[in-house]
Amino acid sequence: MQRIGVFVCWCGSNIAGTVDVQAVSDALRNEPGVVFSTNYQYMCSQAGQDIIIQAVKEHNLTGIVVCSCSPRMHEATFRKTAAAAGLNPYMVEIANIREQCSWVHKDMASGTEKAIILGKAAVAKVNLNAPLTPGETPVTKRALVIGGGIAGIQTALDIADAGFPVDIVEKNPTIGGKMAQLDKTFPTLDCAACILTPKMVDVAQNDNIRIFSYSEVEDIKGFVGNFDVKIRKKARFVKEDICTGCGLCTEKCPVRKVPNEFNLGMDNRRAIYIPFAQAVPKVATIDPDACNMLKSGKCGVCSKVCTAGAIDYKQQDEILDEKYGAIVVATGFNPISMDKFDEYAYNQSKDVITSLEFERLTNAAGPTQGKLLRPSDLKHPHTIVFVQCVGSRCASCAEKGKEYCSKICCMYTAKHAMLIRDKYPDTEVYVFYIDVRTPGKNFDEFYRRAVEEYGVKYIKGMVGKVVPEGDKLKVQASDLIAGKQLHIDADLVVLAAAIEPDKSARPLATMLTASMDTNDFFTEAHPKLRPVESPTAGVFLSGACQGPKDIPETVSQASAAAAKVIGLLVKDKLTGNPCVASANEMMCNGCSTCERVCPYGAITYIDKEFRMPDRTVATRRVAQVNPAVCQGCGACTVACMSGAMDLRGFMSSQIIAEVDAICK
Amino acid sequence: MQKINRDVLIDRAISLLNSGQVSSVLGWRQGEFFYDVTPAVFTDENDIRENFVWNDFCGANFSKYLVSKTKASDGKILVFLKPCDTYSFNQLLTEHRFDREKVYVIGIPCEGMVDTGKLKAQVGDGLVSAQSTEEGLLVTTLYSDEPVNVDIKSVLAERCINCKSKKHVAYDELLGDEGQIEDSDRFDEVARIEAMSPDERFAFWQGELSRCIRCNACRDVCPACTCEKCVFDNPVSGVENKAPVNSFEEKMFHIIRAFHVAGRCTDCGECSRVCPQNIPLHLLNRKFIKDINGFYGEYQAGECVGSRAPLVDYNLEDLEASDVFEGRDTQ
Amino acid sequence: MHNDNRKIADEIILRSGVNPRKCMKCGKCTATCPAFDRMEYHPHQFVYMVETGDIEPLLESKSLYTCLSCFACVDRCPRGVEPAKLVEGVRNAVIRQQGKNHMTADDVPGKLDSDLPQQAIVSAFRKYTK
Amino acid sequence: MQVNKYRPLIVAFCCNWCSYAGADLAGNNRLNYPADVKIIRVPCSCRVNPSFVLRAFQRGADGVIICGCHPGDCHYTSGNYYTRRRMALLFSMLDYLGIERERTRLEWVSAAEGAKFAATMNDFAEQVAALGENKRLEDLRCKR
Repeated sequence: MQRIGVFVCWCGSNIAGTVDVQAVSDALRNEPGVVFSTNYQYMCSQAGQDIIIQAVKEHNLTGIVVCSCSPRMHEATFRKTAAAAGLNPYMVEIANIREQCSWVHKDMASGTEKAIILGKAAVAKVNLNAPLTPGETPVTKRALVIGGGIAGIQTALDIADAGFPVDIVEKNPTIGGKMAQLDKTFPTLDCAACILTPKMVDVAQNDNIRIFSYSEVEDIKGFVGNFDVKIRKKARFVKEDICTGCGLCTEKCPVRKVPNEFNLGMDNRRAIYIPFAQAVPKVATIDPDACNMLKSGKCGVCSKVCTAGAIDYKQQDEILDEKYGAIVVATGFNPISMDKFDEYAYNQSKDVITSLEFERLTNAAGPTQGKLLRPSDLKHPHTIVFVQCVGSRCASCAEKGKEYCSKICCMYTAKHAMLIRDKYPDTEVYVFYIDVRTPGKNFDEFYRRAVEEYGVKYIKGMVGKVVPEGDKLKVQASDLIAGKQLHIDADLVVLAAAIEPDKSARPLATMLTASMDTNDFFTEAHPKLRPVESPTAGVFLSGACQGPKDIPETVSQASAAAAKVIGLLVKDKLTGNPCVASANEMMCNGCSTCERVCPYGAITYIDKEFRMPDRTVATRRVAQVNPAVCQGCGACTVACMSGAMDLRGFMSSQIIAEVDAICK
Repeated sequence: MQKINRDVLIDRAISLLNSGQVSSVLGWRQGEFFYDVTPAVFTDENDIRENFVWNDFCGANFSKYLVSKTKASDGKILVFLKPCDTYSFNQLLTEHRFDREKVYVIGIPCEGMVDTGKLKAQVGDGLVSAQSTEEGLLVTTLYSDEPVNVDIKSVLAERCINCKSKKHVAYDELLGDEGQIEDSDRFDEVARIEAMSPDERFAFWQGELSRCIRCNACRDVCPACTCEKCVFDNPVSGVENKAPVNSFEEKMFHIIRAFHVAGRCTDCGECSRVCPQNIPLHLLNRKFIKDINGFYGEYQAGECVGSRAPLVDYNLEDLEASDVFEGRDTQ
Repeated sequence: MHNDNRKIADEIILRSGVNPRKCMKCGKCTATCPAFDRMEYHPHQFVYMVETGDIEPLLESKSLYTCLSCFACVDRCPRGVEPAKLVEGVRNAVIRQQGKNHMTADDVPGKLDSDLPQQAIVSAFRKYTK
Repeated sequence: MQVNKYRPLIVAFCCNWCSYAGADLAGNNRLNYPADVKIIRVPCSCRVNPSFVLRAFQRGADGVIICGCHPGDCHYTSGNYYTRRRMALLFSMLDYLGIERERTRLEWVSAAEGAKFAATMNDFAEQVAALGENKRLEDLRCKR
């Protein structure tokens, strides 16, 4: 049996004005378990708290009920008071007789009656309270960043600058991501390489950062502060620490016709390659699908020319086991496939290209050395048609496009159009749009410049079809404002393809037990207030894996994620909220129902041996709640049919006791 | 009349048993009366030959027994499942309630089972035997000299008249012909009750549920009720009650039970079959199924293993609780 | 009169099963329309006019019959609006509006001709009883 | 005038993050609602087990209202979506059994909606009062 003390606060006249506090403390004195009851002018004052502390000592109280203002106001205060008196802080319950009683009821009689009932409910609850101790878990002071694009780079640099070690896992041979493929960046038109490559070098030179390039995350176990991650370092058949990146091998390799993925297949690379000149790490990689030596054992040229002796045809994939305290997802995006958009003839003509291909075409390091030449015949195009929203805002056919707006296309198309008109003023540039969406600092000004200063022809309407005819592309489109159907003979058509999350995101989310939306974008813990955290504790989101983003937004989010990671890693220990779910193993069915409603992935199952009442040993599948991950919402407690799952601090029996006290 | 012959079942059971592929067989055995066919475990060839029953009274759904039998057995268990039983089988697998590897399922076709209550209502008490023939059910009773020929359709169980599926959704082997998912009118009765006035509904349910004697047969037979410890037996659950005090307690029991199996109930109808008071309990479960189908899209529990039940799922655009009654009568 | 138009528009929407509100005015239907030059009102205008209830001009327009029902607009529409179905809906509305060539089951025997293919009767019946 | 008006007993389950804070705000702004409403704090509306609702009715409550964050605003991201399904089905079932549908309600009240909280409680209390005593669900043993 508990020994409960009841402390009724007057809150000056805030409570005492509408509630007869003496009557309340008198009535509650007769409740089961109550051994002491009093009232005082300001319970939260030092003098009030002293009354509580003294009563605890004098009456050997095991539980405290404070009838006062909202627990949202002073629950923490009274918990500290209890702790100061040597009680477990979770043996305190508050009856809210100010905000939810004296302030909303005018009549003394009904106010007092309700205050007594609320007090009784709190007493009934405390009778069933148990001391709770927050769990503590140590924090591994190292972060993992998955993805080495601008988002991952920025997050890693910020975390490393705060003094914590960071590992970047990048599936490609180099970091840099999509931004490395871009030519200029809006709205300032500085070149992507000029601002990105110094950051890549910073990453390479930072003592706190390790880069696992050409590597993938294979498995993730554990929880916030304590993740165990398996990383597969794929064999690149070149010893990373010996290769100097001189590039001689890539010139001598006899396999010349491997489509160059960095230039989106618009030119070729060798079987041994360095994706681009500023790659980090600047190390050659052998493509095992193309290399003659690896396929048939006949060649070995690269090994012969490599003076450093870095080539190792026998290299195997390597599995690394690493521990991390926090994980940042920065898996980025890709343009969607244009295969299903037959109307734009993407697969029929080399001169219908995506915007990302256009970036490579205008990039000085691209397949045309930056000259605007159309892919089919390397002639200068004179009429160029841009089509916006290709696959974006596409509600009718999920298999074709995406329902959301890809966000970045309006701005990069304006950029492309402007750059063409700047370099080649004799070129006619048409942009077909549904809406032009340019919120963002200096964004609309940028778009207007394309129209007003550079004479880009923006036409409200869509392209209906593109038909290759001779060396022209017959473009049929509508001009909705003029009410005309246009027929344009274009030399080049550029499609603003919708963007989608990288394919690696979905399996990664499964490993992380992080939630995703139907489009495979990672879900944030709160769409407004916790936008860079995943609902799974210790997992943070950076860049386009969470939703379409341009570079400035990506970098902001990357730094925000880093700040959150740093906030986690500076702690030596994580103190949990003790009001978490726990399963009574003897009653657990192991049915996985609770696991399905848990938004945090806090519930796992183990097969455990039990001694049964008939002295046999049975192996049963039972739920385990990780208290470091559980946030205490209680969804699982209702999903659980057998009632095995309960929530500490808000146990079913406690809530029922409150219900009974109120309905008595 | 069942299209598949008892001998086919027995031969298969014995050959699997003798070859050592299974160590026991879950089948039907005659109870006190010929019409009380009860589930039984067979491990012996002769026992099967003599006592294995397969006729129009084999209503029992064996899926639930697998939970305890697979734990108690080292070898594989052969189980005969009618189409509607396979749904319960899958639902239990979804909930990890037994080890699939320890079960060998033979799917058998079912032409519907007899409701003994209906039969007695037609021919009277004192049933002695019933012979299934092409023409119908030839029934003899203590009180009649001549056997009575009963049209089998007129004595089929309600769940069989409104059969939802003659297709097996799980099996290792099939005997006989595979059927189709049926177009059933199983929600008509629910709709009829919904169309009553609130007072009529209350009177209807009070009339039904006040007969409840809290024998727990519905719970004990239900393949969705396999909890290690039922909340109604658990003093800390807050809903424990062993015997009813007033009409609301029966309702509380039945509402909570229906809620616990909502989204998991395959509508096998065992609850109503075993109720000694003939309370149409399936109408509670079907109400939830009908609502779930109407509110959140068609969902058949047990149709496939691993599906996400409607109550552990959500849609951002789900209807609001206040809109549940939209388009229905006002009071 | 306005109310009448709205009623007709709602009927067209109901019968065609098309939700013109889904249209985001991109004009891809019009861009893709092979009969553009012969149409007074173009597919996107059809959708807009039905949406706003501006039905009268549509009922009188020749555009109704220049639509080839090639369904290119249906195929290309990114929002799944299906303009061609609306055009058919308006055609139907014209027929209903005239109210004269409505067919009932009783009319069928009189129109029966032994040389007439069964299918033609059935499809005529389908069309003119809508 | 209101002397003979039936005073119902109403149990309100409020989620800690939105609705309980909304109730506090109603208090801060001194917005009146009947003292018949008694609030029980739960971490999230999804903590409310349908059996709690039935228990309240069994013990003599005349009305039960559950308040949670607006869809999309749940502190735990998805809790109120589960609540919405559970309560929709429960309310529909109670109605099916002939129990007055006006005795139950699920309402979304944000921490900023003090006024909505008070208005909701006034409205609900009036609605339940109009029904009178909860006869259909009362438990003889616990009769007040």
